[in-house]
Amino acid sequence: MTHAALVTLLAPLVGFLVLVTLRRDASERLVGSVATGAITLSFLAALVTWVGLLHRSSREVTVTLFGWLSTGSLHAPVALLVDPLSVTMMLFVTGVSALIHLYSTGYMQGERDFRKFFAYLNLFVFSMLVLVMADNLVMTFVGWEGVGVCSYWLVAYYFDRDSAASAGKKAFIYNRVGDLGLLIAMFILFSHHTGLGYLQIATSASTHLSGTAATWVVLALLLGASGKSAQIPLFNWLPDAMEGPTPVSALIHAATMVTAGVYLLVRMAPVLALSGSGRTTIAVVGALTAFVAATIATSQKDIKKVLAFSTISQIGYMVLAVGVGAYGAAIFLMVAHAFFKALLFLGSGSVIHSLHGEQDLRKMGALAAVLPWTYPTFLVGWLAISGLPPFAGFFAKGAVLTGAYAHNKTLWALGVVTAVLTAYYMTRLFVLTFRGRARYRDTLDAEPHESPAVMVAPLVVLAVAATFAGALDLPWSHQHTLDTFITSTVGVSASTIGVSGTGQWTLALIDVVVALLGLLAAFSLWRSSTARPALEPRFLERVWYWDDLYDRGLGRPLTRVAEETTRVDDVVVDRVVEGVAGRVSASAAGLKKVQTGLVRHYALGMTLGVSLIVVYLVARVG
Amino acid sequence: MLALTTTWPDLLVFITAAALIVVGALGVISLTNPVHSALSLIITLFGVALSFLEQSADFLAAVEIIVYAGAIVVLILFVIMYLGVDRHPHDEVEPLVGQRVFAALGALVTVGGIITLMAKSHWVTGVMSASMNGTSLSSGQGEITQLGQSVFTTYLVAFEVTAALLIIAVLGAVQLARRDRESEVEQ
Amino acid sequence: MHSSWWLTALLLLPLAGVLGVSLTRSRPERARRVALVSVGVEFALSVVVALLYNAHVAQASTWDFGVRWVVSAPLGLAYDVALDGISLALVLLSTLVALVAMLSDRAPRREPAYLAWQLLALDFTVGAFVAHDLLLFFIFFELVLVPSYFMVAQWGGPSARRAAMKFFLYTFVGSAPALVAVIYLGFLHQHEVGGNLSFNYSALSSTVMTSSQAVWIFVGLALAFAIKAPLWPLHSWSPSTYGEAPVAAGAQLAATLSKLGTYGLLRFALALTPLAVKSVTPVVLVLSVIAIVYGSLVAATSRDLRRLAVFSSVAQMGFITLGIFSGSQIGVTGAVVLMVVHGITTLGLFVLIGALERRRGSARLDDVRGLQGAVPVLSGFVTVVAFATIGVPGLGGFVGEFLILLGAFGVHPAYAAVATLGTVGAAVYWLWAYQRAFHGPLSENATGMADASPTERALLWPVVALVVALGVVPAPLLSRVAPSVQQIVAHVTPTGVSR
Amino acid sequence: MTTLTLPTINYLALAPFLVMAGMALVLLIATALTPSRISTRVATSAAVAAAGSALVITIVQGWQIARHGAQLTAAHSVVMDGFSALATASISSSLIFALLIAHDWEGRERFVGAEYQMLALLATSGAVLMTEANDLAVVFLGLEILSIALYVIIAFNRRRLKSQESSLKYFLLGGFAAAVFMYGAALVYGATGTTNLTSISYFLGANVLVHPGLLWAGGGLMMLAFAFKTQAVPFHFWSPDVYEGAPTPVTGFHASIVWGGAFAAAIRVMVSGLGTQSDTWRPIIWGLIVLSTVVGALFAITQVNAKRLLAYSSVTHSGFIWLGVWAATARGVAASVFYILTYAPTVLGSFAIVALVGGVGDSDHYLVKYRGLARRNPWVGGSLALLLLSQLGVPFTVGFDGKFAVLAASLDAGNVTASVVAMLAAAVAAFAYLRWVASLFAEGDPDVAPLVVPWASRVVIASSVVIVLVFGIWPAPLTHLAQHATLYFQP
Amino acid sequence: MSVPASWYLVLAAVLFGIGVYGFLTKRSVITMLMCVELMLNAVNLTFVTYARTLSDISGQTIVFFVMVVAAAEVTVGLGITVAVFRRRRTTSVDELTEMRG
Repeated sequence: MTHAALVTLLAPLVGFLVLVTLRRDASERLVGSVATGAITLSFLAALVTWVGLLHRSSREVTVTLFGWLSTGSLHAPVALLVDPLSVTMMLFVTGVSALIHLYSTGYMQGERDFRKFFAYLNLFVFSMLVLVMADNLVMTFVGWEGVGVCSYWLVAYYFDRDSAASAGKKAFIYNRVGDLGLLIAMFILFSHHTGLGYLQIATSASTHLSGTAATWVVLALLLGASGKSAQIPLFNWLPDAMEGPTPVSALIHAATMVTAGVYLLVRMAPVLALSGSGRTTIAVVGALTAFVAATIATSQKDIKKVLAFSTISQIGYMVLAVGVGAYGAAIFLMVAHAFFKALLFLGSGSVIHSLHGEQDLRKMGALAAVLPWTYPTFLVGWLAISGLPPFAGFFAKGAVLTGAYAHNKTLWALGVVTAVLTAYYMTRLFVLTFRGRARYRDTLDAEPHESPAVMVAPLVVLAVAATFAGALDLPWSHQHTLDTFITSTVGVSASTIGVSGTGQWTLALIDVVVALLGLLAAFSLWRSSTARPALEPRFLERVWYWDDLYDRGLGRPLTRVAEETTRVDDVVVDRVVEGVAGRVSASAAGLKKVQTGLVRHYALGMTLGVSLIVVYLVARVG
Repeated sequence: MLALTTTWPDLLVFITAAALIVVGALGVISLTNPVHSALSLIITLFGVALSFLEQSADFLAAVEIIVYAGAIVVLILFVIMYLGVDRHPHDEVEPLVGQRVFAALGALVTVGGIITLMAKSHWVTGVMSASMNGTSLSSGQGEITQLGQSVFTTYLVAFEVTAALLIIAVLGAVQLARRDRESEVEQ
Repeated sequence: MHSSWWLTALLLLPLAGVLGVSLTRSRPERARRVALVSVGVEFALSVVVALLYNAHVAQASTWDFGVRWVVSAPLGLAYDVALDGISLALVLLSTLVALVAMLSDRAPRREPAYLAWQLLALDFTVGAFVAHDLLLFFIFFELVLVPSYFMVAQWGGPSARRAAMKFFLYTFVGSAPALVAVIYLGFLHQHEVGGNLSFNYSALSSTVMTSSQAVWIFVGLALAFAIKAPLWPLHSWSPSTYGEAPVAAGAQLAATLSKLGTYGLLRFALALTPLAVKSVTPVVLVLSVIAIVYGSLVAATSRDLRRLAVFSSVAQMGFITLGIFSGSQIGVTGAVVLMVVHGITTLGLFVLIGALERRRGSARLDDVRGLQGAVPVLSGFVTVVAFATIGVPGLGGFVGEFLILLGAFGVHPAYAAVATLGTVGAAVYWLWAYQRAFHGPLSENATGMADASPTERALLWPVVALVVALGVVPAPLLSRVAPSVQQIVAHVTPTGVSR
Repeated sequence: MTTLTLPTINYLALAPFLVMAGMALVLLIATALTPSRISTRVATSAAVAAAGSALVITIVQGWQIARHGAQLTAAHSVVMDGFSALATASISSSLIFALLIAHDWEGRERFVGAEYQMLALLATSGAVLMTEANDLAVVFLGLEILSIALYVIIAFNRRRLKSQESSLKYFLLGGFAAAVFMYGAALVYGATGTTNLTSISYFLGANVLVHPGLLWAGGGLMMLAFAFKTQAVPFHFWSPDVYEGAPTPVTGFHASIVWGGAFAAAIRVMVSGLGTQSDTWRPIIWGLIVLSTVVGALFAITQVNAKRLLAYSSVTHSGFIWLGVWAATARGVAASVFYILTYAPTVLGSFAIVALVGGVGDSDHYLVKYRGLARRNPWVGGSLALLLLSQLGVPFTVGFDGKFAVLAASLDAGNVTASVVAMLAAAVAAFAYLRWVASLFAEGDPDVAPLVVPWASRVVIASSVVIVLVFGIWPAPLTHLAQHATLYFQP
Repeated sequence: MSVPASWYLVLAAVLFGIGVYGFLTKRSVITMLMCVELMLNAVNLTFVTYARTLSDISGQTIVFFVMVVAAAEVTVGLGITVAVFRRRRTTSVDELTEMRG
């Protein structure tokens, strides 16, 4: 089993190394096979690991590879922690990744730097696996940053487009700000002698951490999570990240990387348990993000932007779940979301592909007819995210909302409103894309066509997954398969949440009703129209002026500060030195006049010198 | 105090010597014609010789007249005449701003300070016995004998090395005053 | 305990190289071969020494290869060399930097002389690092100025002369009080124990002094070291010097010579004046934090890779001094690691600057776009250097920065927290700079530019490999450095912040 | 009838003086007896031989001193101790250098005859006398022999007006200083009853002067003469003008031979004679140190003339040597002696090159002439660079060791402020040297022909470079010697 | 008994002061030379006075040497003056300012 875990981790790395060392003119088929093969292998190994873990009595297996950062009292080895949580993550990360790799071999056909793309992609998967499989925070941080770097490269993949380059940079820097949180959290933990290994923290947190310290750690972690998982206040890099190729959006910016923050929070559940106020903050941030992002998603014109805000909103749900202690629900939604959001992104990729790169919803319409495979699979995704049974989204979202309801009614209400909005904007997207008039004919000369099989196949697989993933964690009779599985890690079970059976049925009904509400509203509003300014206020289109706020409040002032500092450096710091030097030479030049060449002046100088000596002596003698 | 220790003739000699010295010195620095200055210097030298005599340094008094007044000043006078600079009396306006004020200040402070220091020390703090092998200035012996003894014992080396000094003087005078045969080109 | 001849050989070899170069100076190509051979052998030798080095030579000490040989007793001059983990790391760095720098740079004229100066700079740097004697260290520390001056002044850019002069005078002024402090400390020791004047490191470190004496000695020494590092706000010589220096000289200056400053701060200024630590630490920490923020801010506006290197270094030096004065073993260890990593990345950066300048005549970033399209491999190298500076885990920079911040946070949480911001700063200025020149549509003046030549690749791949290796398996470095650091930390804070 | 008992004289003590003065006399007689002028080659050879013999004699002296200890001779007016022997050795070897430089110079200027050599020998004999003088009268005579001979050779080049002008300036100020010195000596005589330094120190050791004013006034006035000869500020004014005006070979005299004598006498008078009063005169020297180092450095950086620059540079260096005198300890004396010992060849080597660059006429010494020298004459340029770097105080040159030694001595005696000031001033002065060094390596005028370096200059330059480097890296022999250069009497 | 030594010492000091002042204010080289002679005479007077006070002949002997030195100095000094005068036709020191700074 440990070997399988190792293979899971290393297969992508080997894939990356092979791709890097491949000849520059290697065929796309070879490159694609290597990359996809590596990830597939990884997925299979993950399966083996999972099975192996199921057959173990101990649900926490540590695999230490070698000592890494060990000095003084710090011991951060390169070690893997295979437990239910990490196995769950491994499985869906490698699974979704494998599908997206396969899809990409079709999508990226003929692109420049094909090999580099897959190398980055493999490296990304490796980093993501490091993140989820690490046995300690420092190593998690390695993966954490690694996915950030890969994200930077992949977002800025079309580097000759300024917008892509800027987006990549923006993504990295926002993440970096979040990373501060993770770093600080590590520092606080370490300075309280909890150690940085997860198992260590789990055992020692309650004794070593005071409530205040725990709150600080939780807040710092939340900052880290909000950077990586695009939550308020650091969410606005994710829409820009859509500048990357669509498979990248699907993999990194929907399914895997952006959920790392949620994973981290769940991972740190033992610390979260120590801080009630910290968890409340998390819940509020999650609920707010879910709501805000959903409102924005209702007014976006770019198909990928809608999906991006949808992702933010869905992750908001996950964070909300973490905040209310429904860790199982969070992971459940994460997995389910990975399926249907990847499906939606890949579907949108297929749409964009068919329209030769067109992403504007207003220039689509009536694609249902020309995309026989994409259309039904997308339909599944749409229904899943809208929260209609029996699709996965219904169960997952239901679990989250149930948790929220038990914890805080206000947050639950916000979640329900968000659910309406979700159904609304997704339906709008769906309608504008596949229904109505074929508006693409106005701008596009060529005829749209369905994508090749390599792209379609993953869509089908994901559609199936999105349909049946709900079975992972069915609430009835308190089955909660997934939740039970990871309870050993998080220490909190869904069965302890305390909503009665009737209550759960009622809540589920409400979910269905609100989803239908949003769905029908969108249908009626958008079936015949492409522009409804009243429903797309500038305020929402401009993302609540969030970017402008940062730009005015932070970006520009900082730029000015930097420029001023530069000026200070040129003018003051250097001038001080030059000034001293100048003063020295000026005084030297002034002194030069003393040397008049007149011997009588010289003699006078000497005489005055003697006078001084004599005066000193007189003074001394008293 | 003064009346008790000093006889009138001595006082008279001192006053005369002091007058000669100061007047002569003031003449040197105030007269514009170098020739006059040189002559004034001779007055000072006579005053100094007189005070030497008064302080029982008879031989030195003689040397002072013969060597200083007789040789050195004559040499100076000779050069003044030779160069003819007496015909170009210097302008009495001091061209250097503040030179005189500061010169006076420097001289006054220095001399005043030295006098203060001397006075604080009761004018003399040494004792004769300090000299390891100095010859005492006893009244019975001739001063010249003692001087001779001192020169050839305590100051034997000093005396001998004056020879080097004199060689330099000769050599220097010859070297400096010699005219170059080749044309003098300023480089 | 190993024979001291290893170190003596390390010191003599470059000198032999200088001799060889001067004998063959009429045939520049041959002179170059001689120089390369000697610096190559020097590097190999330093690797051998590193392998031989035994971190626990005796129970009491981590010093190895030691010998003391008094040159002039009245002056207290002695040939006193020894290695511990910290100096070992820096000696290795110096020889590596010298080798790569020399390979990467060709002088357009009078190359033999240039090579000879490089060898001398290497020799003096190594001398300073192996000196186990305050005075000997100071001598080498000062001596390094001479080759640096000549390299910059004679082979540098258009206003190199002025820059070199400024550099020389700035550092020279700084070391004037340092010499006084050195001697003063020597006498404190002599008056205490009697015997001859001695500046032996071990002897001096047990000198008894009052805390005000300690502070004065510290200030005297630290000024010189801070200028060399350069620590904010004493960095103002570096923009012009790094801006004008030829590539090899710039690499040596920025990568290794600057480490003389931080090394001196750690080894001498800090370790010899434990009583001063309490009162000077806040000052140094404030300066370090300012340096980090300030360096990042100015670097963010730089339109030139050289200037970026300068202010990036200012910020990195801030991290290093933060680590040194963190009072924590982890922090100090991190500082030493970062010294090494900064040396390597700076070396890579200067090689890249050289590569760009060979192609474009300048390392400016604002008059060219989309270089990544034209020179993808070079761009890749730039990215690696950038990420190492940013502190991306898996690369060496992270190890250093992380240890520094981790160590410092335990003792001085506020300073460490602000310093952590610097890790964002590095991302900001590097990515900005990268985007400016390497992203975007390919500009006309960059089309047709040749990508990395085989030589350049051969020079840069080892740099990348080292940066990665230090990030992934830092243990060989840590295990050698940590015992030595522990000794210093234990000496400076006897009550022991052993974290 | 009184009998005259001549004092016993240890001729070994006086031998260096006698050899030099004697050779001067021989040359004088030879000049008088031979019909044609003596050739420069003969004159130089003879003078170098004399200087060389003096050097050898000092070795014998040192050997004697090591075996029998230091001794007084000639009625205690002359002392032979390690200090005098080493100082004399320094002066004698400096003379050899100076004579060799002058040899080439005389060739260029087409001077014939032995006048220069005679005067140089005589001047040097005065300096030698100062090193071993144990009586204020002998100090004074040594000083005057040195000075008066110098006046003449500074004015030696009759074709250069500057030469004579500077001689006249030096003469006037020198006469003034000599008079002040002698007045000081008179006051000391009145204060102690003797002019013999040993007697003075015995007297002061045996008697506590309740009213030391007279003694102090005497000491203070005498200090002027020492400060004057050693170019300490504010008594340095003559030096740049004289350095610029004097024939270049003579310029080299100042910071080597003159300093040898003047510092030796200063140390002997201040430490040996008036050592008990060190608390009083230390502040004066402190002032000299601070002023000399700072003012010298400030003036040096604005100079455009190589010789003037070196003049101000030596003003700064003088301040450093005074640091050792300030300490007034055995360490201080040794440090100052070491400094003089090493600075002399440095400065002589520099002037050898300056003389060469000055060329025929010896008049154009502007720094612009040095542009590209290291390119045209790599060895000469490199040597000059090294000598300048040594003066700057770069390690592994004697300049660093010297600075280090005096700083150590001064700090050992507790003089922190002046030490720091001096070091900072040295850093300022570094600019002057560095600018010069930079121009050496700059792109020069391609039309300028490389220098032709005659053998004598070659010897001087090579030896000075060797000394600077070898003793820079390995100062032990010299520090050892300096350590043994103890004064006969030191309180 | 003679007048107190202090009188002569003050007299000598005054003479010395006059010499100094003259040296600083006269422009003719020859007059300056004479001022130096005044100073030296003050020195001599002091020596002789102390010789009498201390009853020690040394003071007088030294005067002897001072005179020799004075003679040599004057000889050489006048030699230089003559040499300069030949070229510059002046004995004013104020005109000797070719070197400065």
